[in-house]
Amino acid sequence: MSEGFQPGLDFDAARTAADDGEALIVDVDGYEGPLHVLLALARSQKVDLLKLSVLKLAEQYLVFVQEARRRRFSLAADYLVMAAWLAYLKSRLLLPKPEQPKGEEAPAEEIAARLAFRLAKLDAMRTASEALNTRAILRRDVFTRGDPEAIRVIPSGRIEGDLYSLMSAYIGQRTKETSRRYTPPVVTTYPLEDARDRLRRMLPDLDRWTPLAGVAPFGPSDQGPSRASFLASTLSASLELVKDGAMEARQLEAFADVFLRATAGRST
Amino acid sequence: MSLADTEREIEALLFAAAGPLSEADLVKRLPEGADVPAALATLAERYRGRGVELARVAERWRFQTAQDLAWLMTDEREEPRRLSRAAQETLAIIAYHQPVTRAEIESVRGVQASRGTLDVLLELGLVRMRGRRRTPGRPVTYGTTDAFLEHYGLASLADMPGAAEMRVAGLLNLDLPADFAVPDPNAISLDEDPLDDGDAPEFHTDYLGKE
Amino acid sequence: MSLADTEREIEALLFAAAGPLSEADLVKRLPEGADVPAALATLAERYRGRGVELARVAERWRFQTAQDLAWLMTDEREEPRRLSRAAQETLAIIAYHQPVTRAEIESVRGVQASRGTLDVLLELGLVRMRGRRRTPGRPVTYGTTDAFLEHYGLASLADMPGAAEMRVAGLLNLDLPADFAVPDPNAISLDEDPLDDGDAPEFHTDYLGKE
Repeated sequence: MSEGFQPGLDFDAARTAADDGEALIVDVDGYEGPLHVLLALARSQKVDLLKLSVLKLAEQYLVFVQEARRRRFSLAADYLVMAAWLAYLKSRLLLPKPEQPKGEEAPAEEIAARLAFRLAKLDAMRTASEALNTRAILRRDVFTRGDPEAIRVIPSGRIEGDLYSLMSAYIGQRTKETSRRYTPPVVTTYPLEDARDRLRRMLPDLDRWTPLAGVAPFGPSDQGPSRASFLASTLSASLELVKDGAMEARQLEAFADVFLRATAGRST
Repeated sequence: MSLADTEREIEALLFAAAGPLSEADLVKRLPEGADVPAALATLAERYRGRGVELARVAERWRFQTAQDLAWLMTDEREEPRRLSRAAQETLAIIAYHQPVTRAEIESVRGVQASRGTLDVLLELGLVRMRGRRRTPGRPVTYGTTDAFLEHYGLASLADMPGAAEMRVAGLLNLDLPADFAVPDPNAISLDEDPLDDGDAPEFHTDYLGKE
Repeated sequence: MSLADTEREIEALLFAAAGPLSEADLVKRLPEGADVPAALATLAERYRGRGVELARVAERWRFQTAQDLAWLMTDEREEPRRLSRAAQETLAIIAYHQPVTRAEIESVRGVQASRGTLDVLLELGLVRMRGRRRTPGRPVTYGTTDAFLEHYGLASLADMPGAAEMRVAGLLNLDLPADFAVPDPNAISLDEDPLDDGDAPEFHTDYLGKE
């Protein structure tokens, strides 16, 4: 994924850094990458881009990169790749033509012509972009009717909501879904220690069989441990006391009530 | 400055203003020395009897459509089909997850899909009942229609933008889990029965819900 | 019905409209038999040189203030959201080459489309996804919207400035530099258009090179 890597190559970032005074300032004048630099160099030759001397251009570009590196300008990889590529093209252009063209390799002149074509195209797009901006732009140069209250005719057939808004709607929800958290309410329970202490205090009064439900405490119904928790903790605590011999428990049949009483003759 | 210039300027100002303007408002915004009352008078004369007229209301000036053309405005007013946010979101889920049941829509949205939202989409013809899921209860599955494709300018469901395009469009953040995937709406669903002809939704299971 | 009536009616309708109206919109609202094109022509003539003019944008009609009076409109002017240079260039490439894929945009600009160019244009509604290129990988293609035409006051895409000259010069052709590629440090991009003529690249010759 190039996402994490690409921003480092971004010249906007470099410019921001320059604005902050953090980086060496090299006037790149909005150049965004190798083609733009080439284009700027080509323009300075004041020639028809399609009849450009790519050789001359390559030399200038290599000088530009050299110079920029000398000033410790942290060059983006893009620039170096293009520099290497141009150096290769330059060498091909300078070398005498081999008698037989090697393999599928296109002639250097043709590659140079294509590069010139791309520059011409990029140049055309920049000019076009400027031409668009000199047009009568809505709400900058021309204005439509201003009174929203008085609008009474609404054009039909206009699509409300395009694909982009559909995608945004979808992603908005999926993102929500992945960040959704389930936080169950914390259940408060009746601590076993409390049940044990309470039972010990009650032992002197438990001289006859008492149902568990009568022994377990009642808490406030709207908060704190539930009735079931009181019952369960009290039962557990009582079984511990039975094991210690301080208490007796009995249940006459399955699912019947559990009865508790203090062991006769032992009172603590 | 000529009266004609002032007239043009007032014309533009009144047209683009968010509400009626007083003569003082106009004087303030026009170059010094503009004869506003005279220009307003010739402007009113110029527009007399046109489809749009210059009117003075409560000491302020504005353009308004001619009274006798009111029939044009009122009768044929057309509301655009504006989808509510809920409808837009539901539509998006159906588009990407189809065939999808109502319960599944709700599980993605995290809220109960109100019956009305789906109804609106069905009524607009953007969504249709596709079939029934082969699971207990045989819930109805929903999908999009040809009108949906037309509305969004898609040749087929295969043209729905996927995760890669969402990323380019800046919609996908990097903090999404690694297994995040956007389903392919074009995939064939194996656990779905087609809706038979006359397989009308059953009221108590399909409308009252309670899965 | 007289042409003058139709003219008045169109005048009122366009004035009261929330956005540009097409001729079809007008025909639908007007009584049968109205000669809409002729009335529009005389109406445009009537407003020529006035403070408010009749303009044709995105194949629709709207009234707008005269361009030379922009200086007056200080109160109405919205602080425009300035497009970055990269975004402007990208917009121009899309406008002149549509439908165009992201890889093609990048190939013209010579840099990877960074986040924040295409998505800003999409979000502003100036650019839309149009469909998919019928090539392997089926990359999504981009094009401009009606909002783009309205924003720049273009009657149609045919009115793009300089398009004819560029076409004659072959500059709008996307295939020509197809096999020219600056080596990409981020490896082979999968959504790059393949060579024409079904000429599939052979891995060892085209990617690994031969020496």
